[in-house]
Amino acid sequence: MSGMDMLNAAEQRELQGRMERKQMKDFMNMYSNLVQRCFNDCVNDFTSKSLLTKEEGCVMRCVDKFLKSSERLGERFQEQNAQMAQQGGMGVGR
Amino acid sequence: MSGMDMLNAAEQRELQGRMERKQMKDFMNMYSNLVQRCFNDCVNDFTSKSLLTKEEGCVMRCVDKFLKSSERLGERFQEQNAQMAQQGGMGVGR
Amino acid sequence: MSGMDMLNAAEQRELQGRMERKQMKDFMNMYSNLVQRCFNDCVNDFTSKSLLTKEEGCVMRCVDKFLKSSERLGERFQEQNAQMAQQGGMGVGR
Amino acid sequence: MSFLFGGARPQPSSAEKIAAAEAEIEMVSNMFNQLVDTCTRKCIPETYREADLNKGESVCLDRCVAKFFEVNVKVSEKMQGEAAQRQGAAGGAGGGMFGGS
Amino acid sequence: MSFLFGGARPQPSSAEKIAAAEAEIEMVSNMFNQLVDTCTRKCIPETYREADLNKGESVCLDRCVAKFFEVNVKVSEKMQGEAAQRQGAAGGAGGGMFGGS
Amino acid sequence: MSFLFGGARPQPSSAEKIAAAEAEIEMVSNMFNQLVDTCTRKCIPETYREADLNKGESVCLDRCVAKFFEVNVKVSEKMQGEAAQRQGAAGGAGGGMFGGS
Repeated sequence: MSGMDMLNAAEQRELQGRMERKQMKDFMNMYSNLVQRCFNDCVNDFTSKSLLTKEEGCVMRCVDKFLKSSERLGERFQEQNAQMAQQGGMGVGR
Repeated sequence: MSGMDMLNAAEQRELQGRMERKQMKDFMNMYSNLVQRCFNDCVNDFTSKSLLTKEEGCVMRCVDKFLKSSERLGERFQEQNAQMAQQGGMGVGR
Repeated sequence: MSGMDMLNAAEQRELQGRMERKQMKDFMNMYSNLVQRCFNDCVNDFTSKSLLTKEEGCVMRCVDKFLKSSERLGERFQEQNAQMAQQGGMGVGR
Repeated sequence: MSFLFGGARPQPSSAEKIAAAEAEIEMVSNMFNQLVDTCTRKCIPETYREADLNKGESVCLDRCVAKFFEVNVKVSEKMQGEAAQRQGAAGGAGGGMFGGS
Repeated sequence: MSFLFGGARPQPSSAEKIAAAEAEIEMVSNMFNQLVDTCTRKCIPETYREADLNKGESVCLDRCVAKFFEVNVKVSEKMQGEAAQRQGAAGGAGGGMFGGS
Repeated sequence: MSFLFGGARPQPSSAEKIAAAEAEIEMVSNMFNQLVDTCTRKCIPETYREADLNKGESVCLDRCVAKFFEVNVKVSEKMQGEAAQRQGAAGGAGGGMFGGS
């Protein structure tokens, strides 16, 4: 069903390498989206050049909440995906 | 005028291949922007886990409208571009 | 401290080439973000197909202001980065 | 991402097969990134009073994933339907920027 | 995209020529994607009462394209003018992140 | 970007070293681009009455950079702390999409 099933060992190794570079890039993107989102939502006072206590608290809770959300969404995403694969072979990936 | 005119046959073939991969990527980007836009604008009720009838209708009209818009914008884009190429050789691409 | 210090001459040349392509890409991205931002903020009248005088003025000031902002931000970014490198070797890049 | 665009055609070269598999993975990964972006904006208020997900936020995220998948299926079915129609009509007016094979 | 940044300089290697042509195409394609994004946001209300473009929306899209091109020309002229000035001044204060080569 | 994710591990092949250096530069460049995007939105009003930065805008940009760095340091410390905890716990429940490697 999926393109990946047709790869031989050498091709899978090459793909593996690319995926590792991609994972690193994805992590960096996730990190910088996280920073941008939490900075945007929490930091709004530019009368000082240091973070206010309440801004820092907001950023830390924002990061926590965002990581927990991503984890939960990841679990649900995989479940939905597995479910679709069962119902009529329309799954994503393998 | 354009860089592309100076490519020999082998170079054009290589470019062609890259462009095909790019087209595939562009299509996927277009598709996921479309989904994100229409989901965002049409789905706002999270008291149920299935799409409401009115949400589904909204998504379908949104997709239609977005595809028609893209098509119209594509035609105008090419016209403008051709027009600029005539007026003083400042066209895009070939 | 940084990964770049461990590259030999050939590796640095290869990296250099990639960085030049990246710079070109970055410049293009900067340019198109600039256009999009200024178009978005300044052009809101679609009863005519030519720019109004006030729209054109707004776009020009927007571009100026955006370039000056980027320049100032670039200077501060490098200062902060150098400062972090001094305090405990946590700088970015070299 | 075979559920989106139907079955694959025969693919000859090794580079093409890797590129196709890579594109498939990238598609899934993009879809997940957009899901995270969209569903957190829909379900998580921007005040961040607490570090944990509360019950309402958790349930909202779960439903958002289900609806996001449903929208993806509907949209891809619609686009496959239209692509089939266009191929049937063979040479209509359309195309624009996205008409190409 | 020669209308944006003036004529090309002599380009030696084959890889460089392909990269330049690729960059040119990518620039056009990015510009089109931004045009779609911007003009649909300006011209298409987010309610989607009908699947077709109505007269007002269609005209708005057409004018939006014309204005988007006009802005691109103005901005690129401005930036070329400033680049020329900078080269003339040879070693002023500026630079920042975007001053390079 | 060593201040973000701690020291590097030994890296064997040449291609890997170049890729790592490239990733580091890309990280810095992404961070700068986001800084520009975020801080101009926070500090520059969308009316553009004047082409120059006024005093208030300039000071706002400077402070925005300082705060953006401070947030980056705090967030990266937090994430390193959590990564260390997870490695200590060795095989907890978590993971999701970002638990890998």
